[in-house]
Amino acid sequence: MSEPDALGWSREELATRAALDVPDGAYVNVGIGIPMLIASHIPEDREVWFHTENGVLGLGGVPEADEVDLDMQNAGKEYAKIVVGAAAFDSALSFAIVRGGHLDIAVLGGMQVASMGDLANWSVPGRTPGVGGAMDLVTGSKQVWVLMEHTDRAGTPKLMRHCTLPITGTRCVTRVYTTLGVFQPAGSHFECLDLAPGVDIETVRALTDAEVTLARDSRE
Amino acid sequence: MSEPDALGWSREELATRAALDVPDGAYVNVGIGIPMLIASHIPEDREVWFHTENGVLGLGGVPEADEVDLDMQNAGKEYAKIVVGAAAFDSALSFAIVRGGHLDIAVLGGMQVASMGDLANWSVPGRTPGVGGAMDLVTGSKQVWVLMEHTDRAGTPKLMRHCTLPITGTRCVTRVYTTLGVFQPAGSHFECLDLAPGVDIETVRALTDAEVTLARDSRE
Amino acid sequence: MINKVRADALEMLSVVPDGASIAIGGFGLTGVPVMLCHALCELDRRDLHIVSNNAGIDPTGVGRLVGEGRIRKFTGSFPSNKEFFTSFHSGSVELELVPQGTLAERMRAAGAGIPAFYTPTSAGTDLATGSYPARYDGEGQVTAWLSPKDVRVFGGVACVLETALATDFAFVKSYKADRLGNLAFRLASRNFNVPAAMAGRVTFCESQSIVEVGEIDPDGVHLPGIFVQHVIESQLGKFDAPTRGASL
Amino acid sequence: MINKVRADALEMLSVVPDGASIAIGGFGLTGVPVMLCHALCELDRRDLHIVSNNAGIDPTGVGRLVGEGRIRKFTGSFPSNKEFFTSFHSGSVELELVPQGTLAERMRAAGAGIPAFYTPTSAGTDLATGSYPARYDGEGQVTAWLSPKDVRVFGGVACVLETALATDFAFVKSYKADRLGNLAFRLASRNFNVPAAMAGRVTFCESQSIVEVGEIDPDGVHLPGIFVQHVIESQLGKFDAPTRGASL
Repeated sequence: MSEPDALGWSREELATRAALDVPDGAYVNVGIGIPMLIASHIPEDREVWFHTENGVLGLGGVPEADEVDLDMQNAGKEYAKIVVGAAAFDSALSFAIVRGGHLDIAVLGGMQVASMGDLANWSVPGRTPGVGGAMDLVTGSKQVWVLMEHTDRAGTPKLMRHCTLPITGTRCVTRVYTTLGVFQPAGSHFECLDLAPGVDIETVRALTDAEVTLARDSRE
Repeated sequence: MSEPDALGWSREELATRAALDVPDGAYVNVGIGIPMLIASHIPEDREVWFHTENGVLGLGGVPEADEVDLDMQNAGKEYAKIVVGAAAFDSALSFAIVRGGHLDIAVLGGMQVASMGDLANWSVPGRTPGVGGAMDLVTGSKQVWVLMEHTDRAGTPKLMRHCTLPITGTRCVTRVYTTLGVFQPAGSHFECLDLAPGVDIETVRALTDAEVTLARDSRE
Repeated sequence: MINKVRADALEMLSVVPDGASIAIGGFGLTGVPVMLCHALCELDRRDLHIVSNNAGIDPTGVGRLVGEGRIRKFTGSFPSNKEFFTSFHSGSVELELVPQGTLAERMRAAGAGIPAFYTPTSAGTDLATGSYPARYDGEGQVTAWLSPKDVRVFGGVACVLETALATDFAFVKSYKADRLGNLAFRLASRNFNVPAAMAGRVTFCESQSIVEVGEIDPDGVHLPGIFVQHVIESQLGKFDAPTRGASL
Repeated sequence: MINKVRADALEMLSVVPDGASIAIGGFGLTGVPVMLCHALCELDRRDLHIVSNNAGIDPTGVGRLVGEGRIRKFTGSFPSNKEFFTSFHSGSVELELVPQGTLAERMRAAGAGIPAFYTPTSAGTDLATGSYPARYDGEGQVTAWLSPKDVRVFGGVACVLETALATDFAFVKSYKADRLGNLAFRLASRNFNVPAAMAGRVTFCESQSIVEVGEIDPDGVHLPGIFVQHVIESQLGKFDAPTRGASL
């Protein structure tokens, strides 16, 4: 299932695992990157509504070439479809939805998550500046999920005691889905709720800056 | 023209006089009472748009019995018509229009106006409580006109050195149309811009608490 | 599947307890969720904190809640209703009088995640300086005043700090609604229904009609369903008091 | 009679001086008033303060203003544009980086008479503590930082004070417009066009079509004409640079 040379879940598998935890009837905002993959993996018996920060509730999938509507893009500036029953609105109302606490889940990418729930995902010194809606999403949503590789390409941990990169928000992350497992920020440590197939807790600990405990009902 | 036993303009004449000063293309909010009479006296060659605080730009006149639309009332809670090109919106946007400085003129009734431009028109101790949109209108509109009798029924002046009733706003009134003439709050005094037919400045002064000066180009 | 459409108003509103705060849409006679107000009377709920522009201009809707003495506190801009006046001056109701634009903005703020904002409206007036009565005793004496508001100057203009006005529930009235809670309104009946729905933690919508999903054009949705938790079709006269107007 | 429809974009925009601040609608490629941006380039305006969510994602629209070096200051949330990055780091452009929701709300606030509001968004981050660069010198050194924001706690949550973002002008793009300036939009192209039109003291709208008064239903007007001063029909390709993309 996982790519031959990679430990744990592939990006697609990771999105599929997270999608399993999205309840029926949820209102969800999915960020650019791995999070957007969630939308195509929601179990078929669930009705989930996707919010796109640029002003639509009821974001659909990718259009065929002959279906492209020039007035419809997603937050990643790609042409997108809407679903039947969608609603359009301006950016002020779009962020009233985000900041007013109406979204059940915001799914974001991450550079670092600290065990207190702090998130860093917007700024790397020397890179193109841009914050977008990330700081709004983390302060407003009922749940904030981060989907990311467990380490960066150099193998440096991303689940931290404390974030070393500029933070997006404090104590905001409620769950982290990495290529190695599912984790919950628990203050002094992360609690591991699930492990990817073939991954053991010691491997996770070796690749994690913060302490990790194993929840009773986790798979291992 | 004026009612036989009344000095100066009738309410209808007063509204007609004020309507003369509403420029073509103006966006105007008219309050309950004498101000509402203005709408039917705008010179025919002018296009004036009326805003009603309950959420319509493009308020029209009074409907015939068979024209009543149960979803359309004016701020006085009377059934009303709309004009072609009208726009409907919610109360938050309606007051964004009011408070954001977009209305050219707010026309209000008044209990007292002070020469500094303070207005009292919302509260009389012991009367039914209610402020409505008055405090919003006086802080937001480019011009605030007050249309009222020159004195109360007992003959007590309403153009004051200082308001003795609770104020609606400070330094907000730009012009006052009374049954006796047209006045501009000028700080230490009112400047009289026009007098109703048959009214002289001494009569005005006798019925005014504040000092009144005569503008050079006034009619007398 | 999401289905917010309910069949029984009494069952739907049974979750609203005595003492609840409720934002109610409507202005004058337009856009008032009359059936929901009457159903709440049927359920005999009391000690309510009602947030509404008017206190009813006839004995229906909010006016019935007032007339039947079900309100402990009223927040609004223009409660020009004789029963309300009597209740206020006799000390049975507390009043938070708010300028209309501030009321709408405070309700929107609650739904938009804005805990507070500044506005010049009411600065320097009795409504800002703590000089307006909030409650009377039975003898006509003021026992509580509105709280004085924080003042800060922006661009030379004195402004008061106003806080978000969140409520436990909201009652709104729409022209069209679908099972997702998407709402559309007509003309002046939109009014406070949008800010009220934003202010309520749980929003109930009484709709003139329930339509299929997709019947409201995406660009014609005035309030997206995420702000609405329950929808019910309006039934004119349902739950009206048997001797309508008798209490006036 | 009110007629806000203009025929000549260059004549219409001639009132916009060098140094002006302009709020521009659009997000990605949707709802961007491309013709107005290009006309401003034709008029050779410079030293502009542009307020826009993006700095253009290709060399058209806001991207052309960036590419031709016409911007002295940019306020926005996601200026992910290589030319912009180069201009910022080389010290030729000042950047005010703002979270997207705060940006929309600050623009709306300007048009709504709200001088300032509190929000938890960005509290405790570099954007709130004065720890993010606003300007570099030519050597890659930071010469100015964002201003630290006032903090106040509401309900146990630290919030920052954000001020209204008013601009001299606004450029917006609509789907339909009439001579009164009433606007209607389609789907995701509404985005920042509504808050931008509210923020601008004078708002210019480029519309895909100009329709007769009354063709937009009163309940289908997304922005009433009172927020719009000038309307012009969009002409695809008008004022495009002759060698489009050459500057990339």
